[in-house]
Parts: sequence; structure tokens; C-alpha cells
Amino acid sequence: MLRNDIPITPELVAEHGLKPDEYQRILDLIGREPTLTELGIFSAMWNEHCSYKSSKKWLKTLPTKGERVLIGPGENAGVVDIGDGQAVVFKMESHNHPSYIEPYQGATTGVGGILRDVFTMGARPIAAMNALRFGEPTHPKTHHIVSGVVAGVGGYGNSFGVPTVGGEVNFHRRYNGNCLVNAFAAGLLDADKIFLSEAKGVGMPVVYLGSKTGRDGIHGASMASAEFDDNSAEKRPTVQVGDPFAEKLLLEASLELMASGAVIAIQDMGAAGLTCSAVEMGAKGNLGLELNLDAVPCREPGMTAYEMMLSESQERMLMVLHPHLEQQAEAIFRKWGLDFAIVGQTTDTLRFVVKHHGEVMADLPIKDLGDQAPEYDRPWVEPKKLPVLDPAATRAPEDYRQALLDLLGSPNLSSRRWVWEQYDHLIQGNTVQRPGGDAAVVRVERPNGGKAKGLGFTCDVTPRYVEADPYEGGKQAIAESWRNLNAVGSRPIAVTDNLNFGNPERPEIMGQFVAALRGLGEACRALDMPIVSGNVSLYNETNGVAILPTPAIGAVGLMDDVTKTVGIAFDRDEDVVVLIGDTIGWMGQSSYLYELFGIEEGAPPPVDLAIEKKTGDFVRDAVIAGRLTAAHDLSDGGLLVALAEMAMAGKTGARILLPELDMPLHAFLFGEDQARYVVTASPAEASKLIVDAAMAGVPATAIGAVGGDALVIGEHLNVAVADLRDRHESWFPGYMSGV
Amino acid sequence: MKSAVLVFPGINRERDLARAFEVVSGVKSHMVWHTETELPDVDVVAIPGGFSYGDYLRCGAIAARSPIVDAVRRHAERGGYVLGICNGFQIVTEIGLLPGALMRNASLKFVCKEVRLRVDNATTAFTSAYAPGQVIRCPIAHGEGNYFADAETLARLEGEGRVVFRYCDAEGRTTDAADPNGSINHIAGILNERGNVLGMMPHPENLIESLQGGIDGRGLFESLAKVA
Amino acid sequence: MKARVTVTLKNGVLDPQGKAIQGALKSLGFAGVDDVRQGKLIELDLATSDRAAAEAEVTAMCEKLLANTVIENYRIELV
Amino acid sequence: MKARVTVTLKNGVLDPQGKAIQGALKSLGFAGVDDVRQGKLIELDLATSDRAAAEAEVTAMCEKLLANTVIENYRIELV
Ligand SMILES: Nc1ncnc2c1ncn2[C@@H]1O[C@H](COP(=O)(O)OP(=O)(O)O)[C@@H](O)[C@H]1O
Ligand SMILES: [Mg+2]
Repeated sequence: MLRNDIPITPELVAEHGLKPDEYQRILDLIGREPTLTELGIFSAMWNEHCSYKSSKKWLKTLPTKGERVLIGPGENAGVVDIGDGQAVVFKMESHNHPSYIEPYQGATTGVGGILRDVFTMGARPIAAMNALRFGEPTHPKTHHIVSGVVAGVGGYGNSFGVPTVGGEVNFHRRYNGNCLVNAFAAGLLDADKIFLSEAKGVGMPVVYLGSKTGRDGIHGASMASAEFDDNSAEKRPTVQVGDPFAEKLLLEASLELMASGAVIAIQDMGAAGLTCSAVEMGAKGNLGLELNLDAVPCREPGMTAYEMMLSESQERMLMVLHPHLEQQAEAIFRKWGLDFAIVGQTTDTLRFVVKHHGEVMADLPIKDLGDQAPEYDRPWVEPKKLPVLDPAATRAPEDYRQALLDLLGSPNLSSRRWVWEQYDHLIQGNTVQRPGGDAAVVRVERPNGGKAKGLGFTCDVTPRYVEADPYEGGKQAIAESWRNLNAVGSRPIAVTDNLNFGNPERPEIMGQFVAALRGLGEACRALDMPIVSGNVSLYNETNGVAILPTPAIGAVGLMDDVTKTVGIAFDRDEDVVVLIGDTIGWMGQSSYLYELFGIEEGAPPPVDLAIEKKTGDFVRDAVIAGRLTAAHDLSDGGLLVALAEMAMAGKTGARILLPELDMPLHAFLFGEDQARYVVTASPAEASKLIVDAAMAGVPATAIGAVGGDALVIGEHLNVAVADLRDRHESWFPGYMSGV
Repeated sequence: MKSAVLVFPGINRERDLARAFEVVSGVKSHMVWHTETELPDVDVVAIPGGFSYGDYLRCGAIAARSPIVDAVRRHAERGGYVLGICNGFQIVTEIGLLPGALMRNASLKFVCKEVRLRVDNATTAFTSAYAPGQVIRCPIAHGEGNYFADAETLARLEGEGRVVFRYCDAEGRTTDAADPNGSINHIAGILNERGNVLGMMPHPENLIESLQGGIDGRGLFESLAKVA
Repeated sequence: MKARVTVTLKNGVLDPQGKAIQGALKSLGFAGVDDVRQGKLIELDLATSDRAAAEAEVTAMCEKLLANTVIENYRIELV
Repeated sequence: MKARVTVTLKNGVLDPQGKAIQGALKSLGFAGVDDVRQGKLIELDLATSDRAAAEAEVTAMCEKLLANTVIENYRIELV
């Protein structure tokens, strides 16, 4: 066992992920050599994951304010007003590295962490999503990681009791060495009952709640910021194990405790557990904090201060309580069978003091731990622009029917049913739009009765676009989430982002980051979707190969009347199919080229935010006005894939009559031009809609009619909906049934 | 209809179930914590879905040894109705109020989707609002719903018409493909001898409003409201 | 004193986990696995060091909780 | 030839199942249970009767499938 007073060698410093100049900064700050526990505390607070030292400068450029924003980034989760005194709380967070090492437990603890962030603010979780990126299906690790991650996401969320209503799954060779597991959670609370982490008052008890502390994940937060190499396997024993049962108890106990009025401040123990949570509570409240580790409930004997301070055991909380309500608080926790211990108090010294066995193990300036963390302006280079592909120069398919079937049966475009059927997406009884459409819709009852509201949820980003042009790709991620929310009739109100990139110490990677954030920010401003929370995951690189830049977006929309939503399914024979938005046949970085021919070439489709806005507003208004029978945005695979998805969802075909084309047919059918939707309406309504669209300056063209059991595109394609479904539904189960 | 919804640590569909009782009968359910030893004066005791005690050891095993269970037993002995759904079904079998056991799904995976059920006995207190042989839609969400009973028990269940719900396809045919978990004889729900205890894996409480996609689950609660 | 309890499914009770493992082993190329059954192992640290008392106690635990005797058998080893 | 594989969590790895069982035993009135750990038991019927071959084969099965060696240990007994 390591003693606390051992000499701090350069090797020890390096093992803690601190650079020599960062260590010098520590020496300058405290004026002496740190103890081992102190070194551990600094390493936890100053690693990339907790300090955002490479990203802070750029995160500040994102729009985070808006009329509805009650709490922006900086707390456990963002809070957005949804009227009637209610607010939605949400955030997305990564658990990439742990999931690569132990897929099941990595995913469970990722889901657990994000749920805790949400209920720590006082909200009851009402929806979860998960954005997953895996390596090529043929890579030897992929199958194992997919099955473990999906089982883990389900295993935790299902038991906890939150509906998992949406997400994304991508496969690409650039994730062969680093999978991405980004978990989103949203909760609901009364806007005047938000709980924060800022401690208040001197001499207030600091209380530890939840599960016991073990040696789990020690160095976990540092691991999350370390690049992998072939020795990573050796880091395995630090794997944390999730206990959804304990989390469910923690949820109920925490909410009950908050309602009792005993809670002054609350912070969950996430990355770097006790250290991060305690420092944050004290520093935010301009208070000192003293911990007595003798009182910390431990799972294993002989745990040192160092281990307790860095343990990432799950399902734990730290609270500052009103002293006279301590007993009442304890009774609530006992009722739920959870540990409860007074482990310290707030002080007026602005010091973070840790005592163990009567000895001072650490005594540090509490504000400096956060405020003085290094902040870097890392060198970056502007990403190179790729040429625009001439659609006429791209390959046409030999057989449209085959091309469509192959696309629908490809790893990236096939149905995700195999995934979401393992997630309880119906619990709580409020799921109005289930997975499989554009955005999920969850009912929200008004506090005083009346017609129920709805919240739309979607996860989006197209990493291949971001790789090809980080700025346009960043814009596109927001634009796609905007479209998905509009398509179900919800008004986009805010987003959370999970920025997954490679090693920021490489100027090209930093350049991707900078440009992507410029795009995200611009799109959020133009579409009035402030970013209220988020997470950054860097160093997603193995042996020098970085992931595709993946700024995953979780977006939330609001409906005044949830009954007004529509789905994507072709529903009624004779309905007119209307294509909304302009098509020029953008082939660069299209799914068509990538999935069918393995080609990743050209500039991705540019996003005109003004057009997105105008088009999106028009479609959403039409949905809300009850004019449409179905709506679907166009994304991967373009028009033809969208039509096929609508046909499959409704088990009904359509007959499409091609308009006059000034581009190759395959570019029209598979091009991925932005700001487009396909909607259906009755013939009478469709005529009016097209007129109204013209008045609003939104291109809209009737392209066919719903009906029959085949999707028919002029003379070029005639395919039974049953055949489409068969191909679309079979890739995932087929792949997963192999071992 | 007066109902009590039991709450064990780790149960998570108690609100869904209470809502169904309230929507259908207009009366709020009593929520009863597992450490209680007496039940309020109710007609129906309902045990909801979830993961009581994490479903660690065996699904429902630990909950079935809770203090409230004696009162549930007495309620059943008096002829009171007991409804166990999903984890509730598992708990009721662990208590011994229903025979057999629920094992891991044959796929070994948790599965959440809408299935079809055939009402094979529409003369019970739980199903009289349905037509005999009616095919209804119903959500499921479970990892261990694979019903098992030994041959003798099974013969009795079948012989006495105590298999109330069976997984089937849209035409009412019971096929392996339509069975989401591998249950023996495609059993989705069974009744005790006396007819006052029903256990079922599917969740009728999640399909009672058109917003949820349908109202096929209502019949079960309406049936109970008729007799209670 | 430690007790090891193994809980196994009774003969004739379907074992989906065992069957799935068998299938997986086969597709991994392990031939010659005729049957697989999965059970549970529960290890208990007991305060007592009295063998007879421990045996009686653990038997009671099995009957009351650890095994579902409708479908499962149990075996106790004291170590 | 039969093989019994027991799979247990490595020391220090959280065992929520064991914890829950311990709690349940306590509330059923069984005092003096200091710790409970839950593991898995996998019984295999092997076609071979060659001990050495069986041992090697089952070890490979454990490494590849039966145990999650990141967090679990395994033990093989041939019977
Ligand atoms: N990991 C997942 N978990 C839950 N639902 C998922 C997951 N991946 C995809 N889905 C669902 O499948 C549907 C199709 O996903 P996707 O093709 O990414 O939609 P879109 O192109 O509209 O963004 C959506 O409803 C989505 O929420
Ligand atoms: Mg979409």
C-alpha cells in the first residue's frame, strides 16, 4: 500500500497524467511538494475530462442562452423552461473508453452516470437515448462490443425504469479501436424546485449517500483522457460495475429527501468521485470543505485516503444538509436501504482538507483546484476543403431495386429494431412516438390538468460529413436534429452536445474541433437552439488512428398539444406524397457512395441555415395544424431511402411520378441535399399545402400517391414493401446471431 | 373498484399500473410499501412490474419474502383479487400463489415490443370484458418471461382452462415466431384454481389510452371493475 | 466458516442459458460438447465455526430463499 | 467426461447480487452472515475422455466465452 508522504518523482507525476509544466504549476500554487493524496486530487481535477483544459476556450463561443434557458452549462445538466411552471433537464455524456474495455459495464455505468446527473438536479428521469458508434462489422472486436454495449444500456435503463426512446448506431472502421457510447437522459421538474451543487453556510454537514466506496475505477477519470495503446488491457481491473437497483433506490431516496426540504446542495459522484463532487460544492459556494474519511462507508477493508478520494464507485451522492433536518434525512435513506454518513462539514477557510485516521492527508486551496486548472490554446490548423463532386461524374446503379435493397440492408441504414427492442421504451406509459421514426415523443401531463404537452427527443450527427468538412458537418448535426424534431411536430428548444474527437495535441484534430464548434454554434444561433449542457471526450485515438470527429447532438423539442404529432408511416391510400425543399442531387459523402461502393469523397452537403429555418417552420406548422398524415425528414440515403422508410413503417406502398429532372436520376433519388422533408396529406389538403408553401418561399412538389403494396418509382423501380422490410430488418439480427 | 398497488424496492411500473386503475375506475389506488403487514380495505391487490431487488438471485425471489406478503396471502385466501404483472407475476409464483416459474427468455435478451395475445378464457374476473378467443395487442418488456411448469401442472392448467392469455399472431395462431420468450404452450398469463389470482407477463396497463397507440389493455381493468 | 451453495436446475427443467452457451460454444468451433447446464454459485461467509449449526442454517437459507425448489436443486459444501 | 466451471467475480469487483442476497438473508432473520458473493456454475458434458485434452479445451472455452476475464476468475474441475 502506498504511503501518503512518499517523494513525488517525475515518474509518479507522469503516471498521474500530469505534464511537467502542470506539476510545476502545482508546486507554485501550494508552495511545497504535494502529498500522494494531493497529487491524486490534482490529477483528477486537472485531467482533460474534468478540467476541459483543451476545449474550454472554444466551448465559451457556443450560444448557451435563450428565453427558455433556466440553467445552462456548468451544472450537472441544463434546465429549460417548458411552461406551466415545468422544466426539462437534460444532458448527454460519453463513456467511450470504459465501454471499449468492458462493453457491458462501461455502458451500464455510462447510463447510470447520466441518469444521476439528471436526478441530482431534482428531476425525475422521463426519457433516455444512446448514440453508439462501433468499428466495422467485420472487425474482430465489433460484435462483442455491440452486444455488450446494447445489453448494458438496456440492462441499466430497463431496471432503473426510464424509457429509452431513441438513439443512433453507426459502424465505421475509424471506430475500430475506439467505440463511442454517448448516453442522454432527460428529466422533468418544477421550475422553482431546481437543486444545485453550490454549498451554502458554514459548519453545515456534508453527507455521503448511496452505495459504499470500493476500489472501482481508480484512475478512471484519467483513463478517460488517455490515448489507448496495445497495453490498455492492463488497465482492466479498474472497471466499475453498475448497480441499477441501487440507482433506482438512490433516485427515490434523493427525490424524497429533496421534497422534505433538508437539502441545501447536492452533487453526484461521477468522474473522480468524492474529489470532484466535494471540491465543486465548496468552490461554487465560496466555502472551504473538510472531509473525514474515517466516516466514508467502504466496501473493502484497508482503503487509503488516496483510494477513497479517487474511487469511482457508482451510485453515490454528496449533499450538504440543513443540520436540524439531518435525522429526518437519515430516516429516508435508511428506509430505502442506502448508506448515509456525515463525512465532513463546510468551513470558511476556502481550504479543501482531507483527514484520515486523525492525520491531514490533503490541505489544498479549494478554488484553485478548479479555477487554476491549466487552460490551453492548442495549436490548430484550418481543415482543408474537399472539392464538390459533380453528380454526373458519380456512378449510377446498375439496378435501382438492388441498390435500394442493398442500402436498406447495409450496416448503417438497416433497421435498429434489434437494438431498441432490448430497451424498455414504453415504461411510464407516456411514449407517444416510439423508436423507429424521426424523433421520439413523450407525453408531459400539465400540473393542473388540461391537454397534455409533448417533448420530442432526437440524437444526430453524421460523422463522415464532419470528417470531410468539420464546419459544415457541425452545422448539419444541428440541422438534422432540428428537422427530426420538426417532423414530429415539436418546436426545437435546446440541445446538448457530446463532442467526441481524437488527440487535441495534434493540430489537425484541434482544427476539426474548432471548425466543428464554429458550425455547431452558428447553427444553434440561427435555429434558436441554445446548447444547455454537454460533454467533451478527447483522445479517442488508438495507435495514432483517431475516430471520425463526432459531435453528437441530443436535441429536445416542445409540443403544446401532444396529440398533434404525426409519424413517418404512409397511412392512407390516395394521400399525396409531397417533397419539400430543393434537390440538386448532392452526392459528396452520400450514403449511396459509401455503403454501396465504399467511396468517401467530396464535400458534404452544405447547410443553408436560413432555408432550414424557413422550411422547418413551415413543416412543423403544417404538422401542428393537423394538415399532414405523415412527415419524415430526408437524411442518409436521400429521397428514395426516406420513401422506403415511410412505406415500411406503414406497410403500404406508393407510386412516385418523377418530375422533369436536370440531374442524373440516381442523384435525385440518393442525393443528400439538406433542408428537405417528405410529407403526405389528403389530395385536397396537399393542393393547398403546395400553394401555401409557394407563398412562404418553400419549394414543394407533389411527387406521387400512397397506396398498393409496392414502392414504384416511374419505370425505374418496383419493389414490394414486404421485400424492403425483409432486407431492412434482417441485417442487424443476422449479424448479431453470429458469434 | 378499490385497489392497492404494492411497492417493493426496485419496482418501477407502479405508477403505470396505478394510472390504469384510476383511468378505468376513476378511483386512485393505495400505494402500499413492502414493509407494511396489513393491506388497506381493497378489492384488488396488484403487484406491478419492475426489477424488485434488482431481480438479483432470481426474479421476484427476494420480494416474495417481504413482510407484506402474508397479508397478500390472506387477501387471496379470503377470495380477494390478486393481479401480478411482469415482475408481479414472477413474485406471485415465488410466493406460491400460482404454480410454475419464469425463466430467462429463450433468446436470452430483454425484449420490449408489442405482441398479440389470445384471450383463451374470457369467463374470468379479469377477462370478462373481452370476447372468447379475442386477439388483443399488448406491450411486453421483460428478460425473464419464459413460463415453465412440469407436465402434471401444465396438464391441470390446460385442463381447467386456467391459461388465460397466450401469445399468438394477428390471426390468433399460436406459433413459435409469435412467442417472444419461449414459454411453454405459449403461455402469457395464468389463473389460480379459485380464479382470483392472475399472473401475466405482458403489460396491459401500458395500452389503455389511444395516445399510447391503442386501448386493448383496458379490458382487463374494466373486467375487474365489473366485479369489484 | 465459509459455505458454498450450488444451485442447479432440476432435471427436465428447460435451461435456456445452458442451451445458448452450448450453441455459442459450437459456433466458436468447440466440437464435442454434448450438453451444458448453467447454475448458480453462492458463497457465504458465516460468523459461526460450528459445522452442524452452519449446515442447518445454510439448509434453512436454501429452503427459504436461495433456491426455488419448484425448479431447482441445491447442494451445500462447508469449507 | 464432465467439467464443472465456476466463475466468480475478482476481488474488489462490486457484486450487487451478493449484496442483495446478504440483505435479504438478514431481513429473513439469518444473523451472522458476514459476506455473500454470487458466481456462476457451468456444467459441461464433454465427448472426450482424455483429461489433458479436456482441460485445455475447457480453459480455452473459459477464456473465449464462459468467463469475462476482465472482471471474473474461473476454476475448472473435471469429474
Ligand atoms: N441506439 C439506439 N437506441 C434507441 N433507438 C435507436 C438507436 N439507434 C437508432 N434508434 C432509432 O431508430 C430510428 C432511426 O434512427 P436514425 O436512422 O438515426 O434516424 P434519423 O436518420 O431520423 O436521425 C430512430 O427512431 C432512432 O431513435
Ligand atoms: Mg429523421
